[in-house]
Amino acid sequence: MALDVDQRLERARRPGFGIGLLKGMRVLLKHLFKRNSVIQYPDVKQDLSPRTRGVIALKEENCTVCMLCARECPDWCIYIDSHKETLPPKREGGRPRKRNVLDRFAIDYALCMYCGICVEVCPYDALFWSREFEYAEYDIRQLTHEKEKLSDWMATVLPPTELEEGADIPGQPSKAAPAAAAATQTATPTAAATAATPASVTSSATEARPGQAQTAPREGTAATEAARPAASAPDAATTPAPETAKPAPGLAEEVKDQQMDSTAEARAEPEVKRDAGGAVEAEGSQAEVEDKAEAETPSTPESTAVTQTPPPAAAAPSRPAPRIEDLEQPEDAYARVLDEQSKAGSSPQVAEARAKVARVKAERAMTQARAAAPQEVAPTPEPSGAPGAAEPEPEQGPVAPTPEEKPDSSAPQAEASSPGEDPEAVFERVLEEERAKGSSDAVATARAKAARMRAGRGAGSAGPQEQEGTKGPND
Amino acid sequence: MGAIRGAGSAGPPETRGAGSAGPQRVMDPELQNLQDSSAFASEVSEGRLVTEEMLLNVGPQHPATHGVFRLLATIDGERIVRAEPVVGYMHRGYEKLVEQRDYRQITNLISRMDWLSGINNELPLALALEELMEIEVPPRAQYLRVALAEMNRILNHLMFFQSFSAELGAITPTFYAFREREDIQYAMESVTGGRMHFGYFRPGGLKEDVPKGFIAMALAAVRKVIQRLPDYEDLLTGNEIFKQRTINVGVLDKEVAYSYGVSGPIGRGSSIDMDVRRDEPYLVYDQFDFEVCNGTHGDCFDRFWVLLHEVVESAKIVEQALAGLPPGPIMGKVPRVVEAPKGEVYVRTENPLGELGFYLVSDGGRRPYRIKIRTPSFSNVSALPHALQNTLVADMIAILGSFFFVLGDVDR
Amino acid sequence: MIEITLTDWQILLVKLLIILIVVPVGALVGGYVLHKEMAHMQHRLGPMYAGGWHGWAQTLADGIKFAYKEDIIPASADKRVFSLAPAVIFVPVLLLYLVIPIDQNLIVEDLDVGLFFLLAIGSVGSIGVLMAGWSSANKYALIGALRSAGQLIAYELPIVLSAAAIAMLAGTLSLVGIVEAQDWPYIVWPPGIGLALFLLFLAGAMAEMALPPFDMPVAESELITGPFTEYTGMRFIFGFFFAETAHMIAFAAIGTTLFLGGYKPIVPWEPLEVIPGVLWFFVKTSFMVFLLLWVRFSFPRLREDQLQKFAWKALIPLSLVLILATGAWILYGP
Amino acid sequence: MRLEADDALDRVKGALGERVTDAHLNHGQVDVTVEPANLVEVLTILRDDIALGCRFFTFLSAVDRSTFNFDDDNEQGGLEVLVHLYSPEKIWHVNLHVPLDFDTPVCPSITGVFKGAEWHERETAEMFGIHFTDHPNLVTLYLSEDFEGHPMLKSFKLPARSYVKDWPGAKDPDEAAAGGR
Repeated sequence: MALDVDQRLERARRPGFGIGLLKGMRVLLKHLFKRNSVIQYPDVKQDLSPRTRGVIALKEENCTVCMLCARECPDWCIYIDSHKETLPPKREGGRPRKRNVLDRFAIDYALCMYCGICVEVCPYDALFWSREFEYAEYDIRQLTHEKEKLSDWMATVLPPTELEEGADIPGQPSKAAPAAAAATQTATPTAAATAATPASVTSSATEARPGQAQTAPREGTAATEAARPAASAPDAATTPAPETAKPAPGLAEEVKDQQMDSTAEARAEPEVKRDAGGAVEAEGSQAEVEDKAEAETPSTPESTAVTQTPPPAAAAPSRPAPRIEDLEQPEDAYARVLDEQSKAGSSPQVAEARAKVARVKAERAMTQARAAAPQEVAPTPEPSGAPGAAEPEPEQGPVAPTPEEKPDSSAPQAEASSPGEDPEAVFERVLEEERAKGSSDAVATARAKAARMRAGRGAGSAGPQEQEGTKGPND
Repeated sequence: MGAIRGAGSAGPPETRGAGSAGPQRVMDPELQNLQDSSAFASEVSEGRLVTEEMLLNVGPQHPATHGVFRLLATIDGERIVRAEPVVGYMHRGYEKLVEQRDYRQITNLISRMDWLSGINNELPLALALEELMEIEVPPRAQYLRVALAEMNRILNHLMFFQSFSAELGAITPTFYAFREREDIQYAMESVTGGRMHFGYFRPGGLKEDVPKGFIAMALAAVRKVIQRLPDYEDLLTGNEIFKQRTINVGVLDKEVAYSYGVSGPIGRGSSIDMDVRRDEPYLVYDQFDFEVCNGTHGDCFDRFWVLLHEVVESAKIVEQALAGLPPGPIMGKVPRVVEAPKGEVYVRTENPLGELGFYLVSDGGRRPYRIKIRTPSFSNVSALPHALQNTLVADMIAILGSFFFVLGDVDR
Repeated sequence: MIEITLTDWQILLVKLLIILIVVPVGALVGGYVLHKEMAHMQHRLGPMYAGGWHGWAQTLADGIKFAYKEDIIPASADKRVFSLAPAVIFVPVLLLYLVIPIDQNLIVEDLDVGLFFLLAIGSVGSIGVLMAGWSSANKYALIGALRSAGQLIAYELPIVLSAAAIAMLAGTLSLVGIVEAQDWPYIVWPPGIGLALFLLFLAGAMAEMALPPFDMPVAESELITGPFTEYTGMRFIFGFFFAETAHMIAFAAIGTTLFLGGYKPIVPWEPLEVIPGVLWFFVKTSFMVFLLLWVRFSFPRLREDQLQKFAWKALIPLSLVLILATGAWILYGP
Repeated sequence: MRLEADDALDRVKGALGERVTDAHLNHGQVDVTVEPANLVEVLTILRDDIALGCRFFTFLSAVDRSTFNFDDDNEQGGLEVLVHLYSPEKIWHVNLHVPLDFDTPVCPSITGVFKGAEWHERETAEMFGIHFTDHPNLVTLYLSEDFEGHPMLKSFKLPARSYVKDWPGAKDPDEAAAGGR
């Protein structure tokens, strides 16, 4: 072969006699009459891929101030301020609960290197990539986007792309894969938190002793991350699984309280351990645990977003789903937000976009409230306003219960939340729901498919994962 | 004593000393002596033209250096007597920076080292960590890595088609090359989210799987490049003027190339038959059928010719890798926090511009203890004075262009 | 109808005014054509915004932009020479237009020695380039200027010799006379010699104008912009851009006049005679411009020594041979 | 004509004998330790011995092991120069570790053997403060001439990470409740 290459090279080096010049001219002439492929940029815009790293959008209600993004940022360009709020206990004699309130979340895009680590590490799906890129400023200080501006970008976030054929989809969407792998890698039996099925999670929780609080929350993080798209709505992610499974409100209450207590215990231990460089060893475990406690509050982000008033936390402590009558009519929400925005001086486009978002949120909240109303307690996990967020999937039961849960409470849960529904039925149901909500056909189908996929995975993987979980201690 | 003598007195506006106003005379001390001595007078009286050397400061801002690179050329008329490359205008201290960051952050930093081949930069880091941590990478990830790395190689080579031809004065191939690049970049953006800085490889696998439609898009883009290659041959390698400008210009001897560690297309142009992909196959390169092109003369033409044919070979590999893409996971079993165990390893890959090696010293932490980054451009550029000696100013541009270096890679 | 009687001086003044208007406008249009042709050959669109329709006002906008730019004279430059150089480059280009017959009667001055004037004036610009390069106190500018001077000497000869052959065929130095003397088919007649002379003239003209592939004096990737490295604002645009475009159009017109039959119709066919000669001249000149640009975008740049070799070893002997052949054709041909 | 790593190790031991110590395989590459005095000689042998054929000079650098986290607490790391060679024909690698005195690091220049080491040595010299004797032009390569310190030494702290800016991630939510830090 080498000879061949040499021969070709020798031929190429031979002198020509002007023929090459004419050939070159021919190429140019050919192109003169070709239709060219220039995109007239400001007028016509290229359809960028949904993965394009244009700008980072913040879904504020998902942020639990765990500081992971700020700590992992290689450029130190994320600034977070927060304070703690003490909420009154839900029940007489309960302990007061604490939650972190985000005061400031800013990204300095003049420093940002667009690596996407913050988006990757965020355990609660509060950060997303948007493909918008036209935010150049005349003043470098304007490039520091505060949380309001970052939240505005949420309207431009696209849903994640479908994966190429042959991609490993045993249920996990792409992002979950590393986390799941990471989880299985670790030695503790809790590692069986391959996260996707509540069954395995709870079984791992069974194994978790209080002494393991150091590691356990971490696994919990992995689990949450793995289950992200399934549970990306904040309340869905953090509502403990038993709730969905148990019809009796009283019992659910009890479980919650137990949880809360154990949460408080976990918090008592020093968890955040810094290494020399200042990186946090137990990554955000504390915040995670806190967040679970916080999840008890029935504040739905949607209603918060829509009414712009603090949620009536004390009013209905035992009702996770808002009542229909509390909710705003979608059209009202639209009109109100539009009005507010124009008063606030937003540009018409922004105002309209925000209003639309508000309307959609309100619609969804309505749908869910309706669905929840007859069942009194069991809430359908709400889809968030984010296009990228997943749709409800009650059959699967959102994950990430606190690992400190009592074994007895988890046992029935494991049964109850095992995949009961046939994937096809899930498909049909979700499709119906989506249509009812007024999603476009494509979106509805996609979501239904995703739901079917997850249901199928839940059915298929429960067994093996269980096995893995049991294998752990024997080793 | 004609015009050339006057050349010295026409002061360079960009002299090294900031405060030097007025014409500045840069003169070889030997010549100065000669001029003072009576020998000089006799030279002139004998009718022999005494010419004076002139210091030509090419760069740091010069169109031919595509980056901030300075070449101190001592010229005699148009002939280059000596040339000394001066680098460091873009030194960012990567080796120090990586010691302060954990492995995940490094991946994204390293991507920016050689901005034309981001994904190829990430590869040796991932490989070094996998070697130390003994991670097995699933085949799907390996195939995708190969495909993306080769697409990036095509991107890089297309860039040098354009820069080389632009330096020789042919502006048209520039735009054709950018047109071709666009398709590939779009395909890669749909996978990684970035157009140049990909940040896609992770120790143990990939960040995420490729989106639907990527294979078709990538294949179409790569095939388009191959379809259009004859245009480049007509415009450049087949063009008589191009041949005039490149054949037997800037010859780099094989032995010199060895001693300077010149690798990649430039080394192969000097008939160093060396390609890491073939010699020590990493990833799954041993499963693909491709040819390593070697030049025989070590001149500009051979270097460019090798570059041109590597595009064909890369396209072949991309086709094979995407056609044989196995299903499965894209991430091996990796602990949640990447901590390389204690140890040292040197891992090298075939970057588009040559051998990129990472000597990783780990003391078991989340951060590397030390990484020596052996970049191809650094070694290649250090051999420049050899190729530049006794050439003309116009050749200097051709040689600079044919050394295919990226300043970010030289300075790190 | 009002009778206007003008003295000869007044007529000359009007003609000069016309030239002063036509040449810059022509240069602007030429610049636009250059942008557009280059863009489309390179699979681009070129200017699309300025002025609205396909960016027709782009060169005008460029000109205005340059007019607003600061006029910088380097501290160590020879100021008088430095400021004079653009004029020395641009004025001869203007003068070229004086003797080019756009139609049989549309000519500023039909000099008896028109061709001689053309060739003499056409090479004055190089002195300006040399002045610019020398006075800039910049090494790149100096190298560019020296290259330019070398190129002038090497390429003036083939142009002069090929033009001399034409003059021999026409038997006159007057440009109108030359056009009148030409018969269809213009460039292929006398067989072989005509075409060879045309190509010779093209090569020489491109080298003299320093158009790629003979643009070593300005070679932007080597010498930044050669002699014009230090120029800014109006001086840059008059010395470099305007002069380049106007020079190119002028040489296209000269080529048309000498080889393509000037204002005569493409084929000697009765109905075509109705179309005014100006139009024919314009069509032919456009073709020449297109050709020059086409070549310009296709090729890499030669090296200075290769160019000299090409001129002295190939073009000049060839032109001498062609003169002999032309003489033979006149003596023994039909 | 691939040379297997084990064979390569044997050949290195055979050809270099006493000049090198601690020859072993590390991830498929030969690792040897060379005293500075023997460095030039060893490199010449490696390059010229046809059985070895390490003609390709890969890189020269240094490692400052003064803060290395050794298993054995008593072990104290110093400065070492690292040279990597490769044989393109026989396809094997050798890493040469040249331990130097930490306080007065001096190493013979290898530019006589591999001309290409010139830039590598200049870089190493300015980054680690190692003096290469007999180097033809030992001036700074990257840093400005008036730069103080040797950045790649572990004792050199990056200002950007040390005191210019606070780490935004350092703020704990609990602390934030008390009005920031």
